[in-house]
Amino acid sequence: MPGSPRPTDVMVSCMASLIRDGESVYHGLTSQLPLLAMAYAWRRLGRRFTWLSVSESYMPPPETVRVLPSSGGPYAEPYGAGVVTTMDVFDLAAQGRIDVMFFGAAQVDAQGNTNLTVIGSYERPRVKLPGGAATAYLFPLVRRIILWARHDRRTLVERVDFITGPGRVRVERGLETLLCTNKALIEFTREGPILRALHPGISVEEARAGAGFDLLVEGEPRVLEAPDAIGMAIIEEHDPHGLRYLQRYG
Amino acid sequence: MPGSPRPTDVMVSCMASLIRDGESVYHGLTSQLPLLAMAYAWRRLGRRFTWLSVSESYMPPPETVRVLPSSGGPYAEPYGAGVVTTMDVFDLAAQGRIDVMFFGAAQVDAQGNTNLTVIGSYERPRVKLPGGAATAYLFPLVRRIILWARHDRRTLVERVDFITGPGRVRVERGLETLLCTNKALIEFTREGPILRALHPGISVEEARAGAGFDLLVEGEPRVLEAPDAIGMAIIEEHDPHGLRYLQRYG
Amino acid sequence: MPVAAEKLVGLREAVELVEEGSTITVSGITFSRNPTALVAALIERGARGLGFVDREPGLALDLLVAAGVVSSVRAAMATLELYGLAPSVRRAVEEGRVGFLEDTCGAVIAGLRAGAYGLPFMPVAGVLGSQLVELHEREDTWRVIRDPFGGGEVVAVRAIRPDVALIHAHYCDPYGNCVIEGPRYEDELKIRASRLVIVSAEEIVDTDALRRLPHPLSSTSLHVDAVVHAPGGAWPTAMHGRYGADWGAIEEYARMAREGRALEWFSKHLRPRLSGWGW
Amino acid sequence: MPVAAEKLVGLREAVELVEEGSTITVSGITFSRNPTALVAALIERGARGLGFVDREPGLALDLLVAAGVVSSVRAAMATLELYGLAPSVRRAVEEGRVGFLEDTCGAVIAGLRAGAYGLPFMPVAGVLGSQLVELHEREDTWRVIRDPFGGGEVVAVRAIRPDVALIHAHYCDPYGNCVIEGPRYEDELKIRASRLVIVSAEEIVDTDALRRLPHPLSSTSLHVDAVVHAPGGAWPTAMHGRYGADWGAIEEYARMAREGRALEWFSKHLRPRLSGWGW
Repeated sequence: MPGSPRPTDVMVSCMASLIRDGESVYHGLTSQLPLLAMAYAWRRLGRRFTWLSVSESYMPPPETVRVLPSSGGPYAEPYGAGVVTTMDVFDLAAQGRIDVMFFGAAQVDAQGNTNLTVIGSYERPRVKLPGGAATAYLFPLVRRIILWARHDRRTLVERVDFITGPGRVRVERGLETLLCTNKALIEFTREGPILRALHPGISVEEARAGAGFDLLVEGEPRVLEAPDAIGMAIIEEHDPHGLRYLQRYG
Repeated sequence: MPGSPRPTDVMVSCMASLIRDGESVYHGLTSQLPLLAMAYAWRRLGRRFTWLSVSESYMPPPETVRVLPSSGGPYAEPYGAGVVTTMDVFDLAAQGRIDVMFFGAAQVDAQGNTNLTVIGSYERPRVKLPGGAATAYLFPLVRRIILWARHDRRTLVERVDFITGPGRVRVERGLETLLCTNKALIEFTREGPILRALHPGISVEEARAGAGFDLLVEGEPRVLEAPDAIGMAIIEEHDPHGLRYLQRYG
Repeated sequence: MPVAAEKLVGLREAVELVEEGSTITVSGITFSRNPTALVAALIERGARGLGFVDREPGLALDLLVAAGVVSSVRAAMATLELYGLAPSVRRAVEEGRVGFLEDTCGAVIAGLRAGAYGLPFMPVAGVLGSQLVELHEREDTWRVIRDPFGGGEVVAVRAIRPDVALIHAHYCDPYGNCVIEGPRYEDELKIRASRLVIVSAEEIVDTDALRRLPHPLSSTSLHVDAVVHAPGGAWPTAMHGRYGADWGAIEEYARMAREGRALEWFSKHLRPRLSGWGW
Repeated sequence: MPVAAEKLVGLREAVELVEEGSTITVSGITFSRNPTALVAALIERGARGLGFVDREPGLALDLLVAAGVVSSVRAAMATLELYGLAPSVRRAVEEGRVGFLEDTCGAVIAGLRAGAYGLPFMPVAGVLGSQLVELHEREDTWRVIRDPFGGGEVVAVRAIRPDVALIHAHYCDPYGNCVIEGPRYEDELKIRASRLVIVSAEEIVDTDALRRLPHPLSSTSLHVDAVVHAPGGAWPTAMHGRYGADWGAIEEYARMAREGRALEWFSKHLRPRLSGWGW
């Protein structure tokens, strides 16, 4: 019997639901949740897309994908239809041919800017974060960026301490920027961040209280579909040891 | 019994003698003579160098090399130790790590400039030549360039009709530029073109008469060594059908 | 961009994708891995007035020019090697029927890299001092700029983005995931720099045949628009590991092309092969 | 540049080539194909104060920082992935002992390309709008320039030319002709961009074993200065087609490094392996 969906699993299905048929989708390092979302989109939602990865394994049979402590090693997506390098994918991105990329963030602000660089000042860091990896490079280039982050006021801030990913550039250019948190789905728009959907059992007020910026609401936000038993079975097949919960999104 | 050496064969051994141990040596298209020179340098002169080619075949066993109508196809140097692309070699050249390159020329002038572009004006060509290929790119980059050309006043001119290869840049930078003709070996220097050596039986006067620019002479020019019987046997092994004579250098 | 859409089409369908006024590029060099099947189909279709860009083309270009398919050329060299100047190209340029912008290998590579990498331009080493610089500054394809980090003058090459790449590969799956073996020349860049990519292949294989290849794919389905099965599709040029150049046919081409009879050669040798490639 | 000189040396000799004050780069990413044997030898040698540049380093970098070998870092990300921030890097940077210039993947690739291609700089797409631009303009590693062909502003990245590349490969001949299988990351660029290249390999093979490979060599003898035989030389990181990451050892590393005991882990796990690699 698969377990009950936890907020982490709802994040996975939320991210998965944002992938559309025919798109080219890339995930990077420390991206266990995006990896699961891609597998979920393929297997549970029946989405068909081009699967690209920092592991340079291209179009692995989704059934064979496994969550490991690294989402970039050769054994997470071991049976790809060939090696396609990250350089190759990033060149496609520069040509505007990559549709979807996932990014984590330590801070996200009202404009969709993200910070993966530093808490405090760059010169005197309070916390030295891991760095944005491809964030700065890809933010102006990829059609749809799917962020994931914790839904609290330390993470969802009025202004990021450092603009690693220029969300403002994206919003200005009309590129889609969506954020899956452990409470909600937020979209960054010219009008501001809009609360698009909520995890089951989370209220608008709760979502607003957890954000350090104003969340716009248009009508009644949808309720995100939690993975059902089939969906949970799929997630657990890919992550039997529950490594996805280690990032403590609940 | 191998045949007697003809001027073409002396050109081959002349070019071969300019390759030194330890160098990186590349040849391009329509380079049947350089190909033979590289094989001759390796086998007859015992020179050991890194063999690179437009055919992208790296370090072929020199014994297996064959003269074909194309010096760029996969069967002229078929048993390379791997594929090394022209791009890779040209990047090494940009870093100053390619020592020797061969170039043909329809015209060569007193400064070592070469023309492979056009006879007449570019806009109204009397003869549209094949184009310089890598000439313009590599002239400022490669340590030693070995040119080959016909020794007559149509080819060795006071000024080329079009500067495809900027020999002047080479001379100014102290890069070596040598020309093997069917009569002589000429080096382009800051002082001007110097007659370094003559084919057997060719006089200084004859060499000077065949050049449209002044040839400097320092002392008595050397006489180039024609391939001996062993050398001719090697050349004929690589080119049993005498394709090397088709370019009519004699 | 459809993903798993099959792109396997006939030769006729494939070359119908080439729009009027396009600039094309081809795989291979002089007498190696030219996409002859695709070129033959383009000629048979009666395409006219296309542009052409490549580093060191040979047979394919001369044929295309002889047939009037190509009316402007940018290349570092156009040669039939030991068989002399490319006769149709030479004649057409000398008679002013075809424009020719001479380039140089390193700069063609730089331009294709910029195109493939999604960049507006790339610097290139060397070149300065050649009169080619004047030609290209006039065409606005090169600019001499200052290294922004203080290293002096350098030539910037504007991105080369051919409209169409015609590529002959060793094998390809129906989605456009292809593998070229042996010499690559700049074909993997051409695939990435071009807006529309047509791959003909010696063999069409299942995607499974590509799994666990130790080396990167030459193209992915994201790069390729149409796939054609054309065994022997580089003939009479050489195909690494499969067949050598047919020197008899090539020598005959060179002779006939010098006599202005390139199209006769086409009718005699290439046209009859079209049906074998499913025309 | 000696050609056919054998470059096969012991681990000790190899790392003695790394000069004081050098900036190094390493193969692989986070937990894949790190050149752990070479890194261990560098630590054992007692090297200090080196610079480090890479795209997405993990274990190797954290170890080098913990050991004081590296005192300044330029990278797009330094992470132990699911095991959290790279603890030694984080601590050293927060305490001001190690300088960290954050970069971004596309720009690291552009800089390595410029280095590998012998160019002073390369443009890079994206990036504009990120505060990283200010950092790099201050360091003079990036400049916002105008596209000379009128396309607007673009970031130019100064060539990255590491002094030393430490590369772990699948196989290599004694001359430095090496082959990497599976994911390449930017290792083939690192080999070409670096002034001195040390390759450790799972297998040392005859040159004949490389003949008729269908794909280009990862390095040639022209690129490589020293070759070391180090089977298992990426442990505990993964080696495509040969072995997976040793997650137990890596988890233990992460835990001990967080406690400031990274060097204890080194003594317990990596130092004992040095003799197996001929130290």
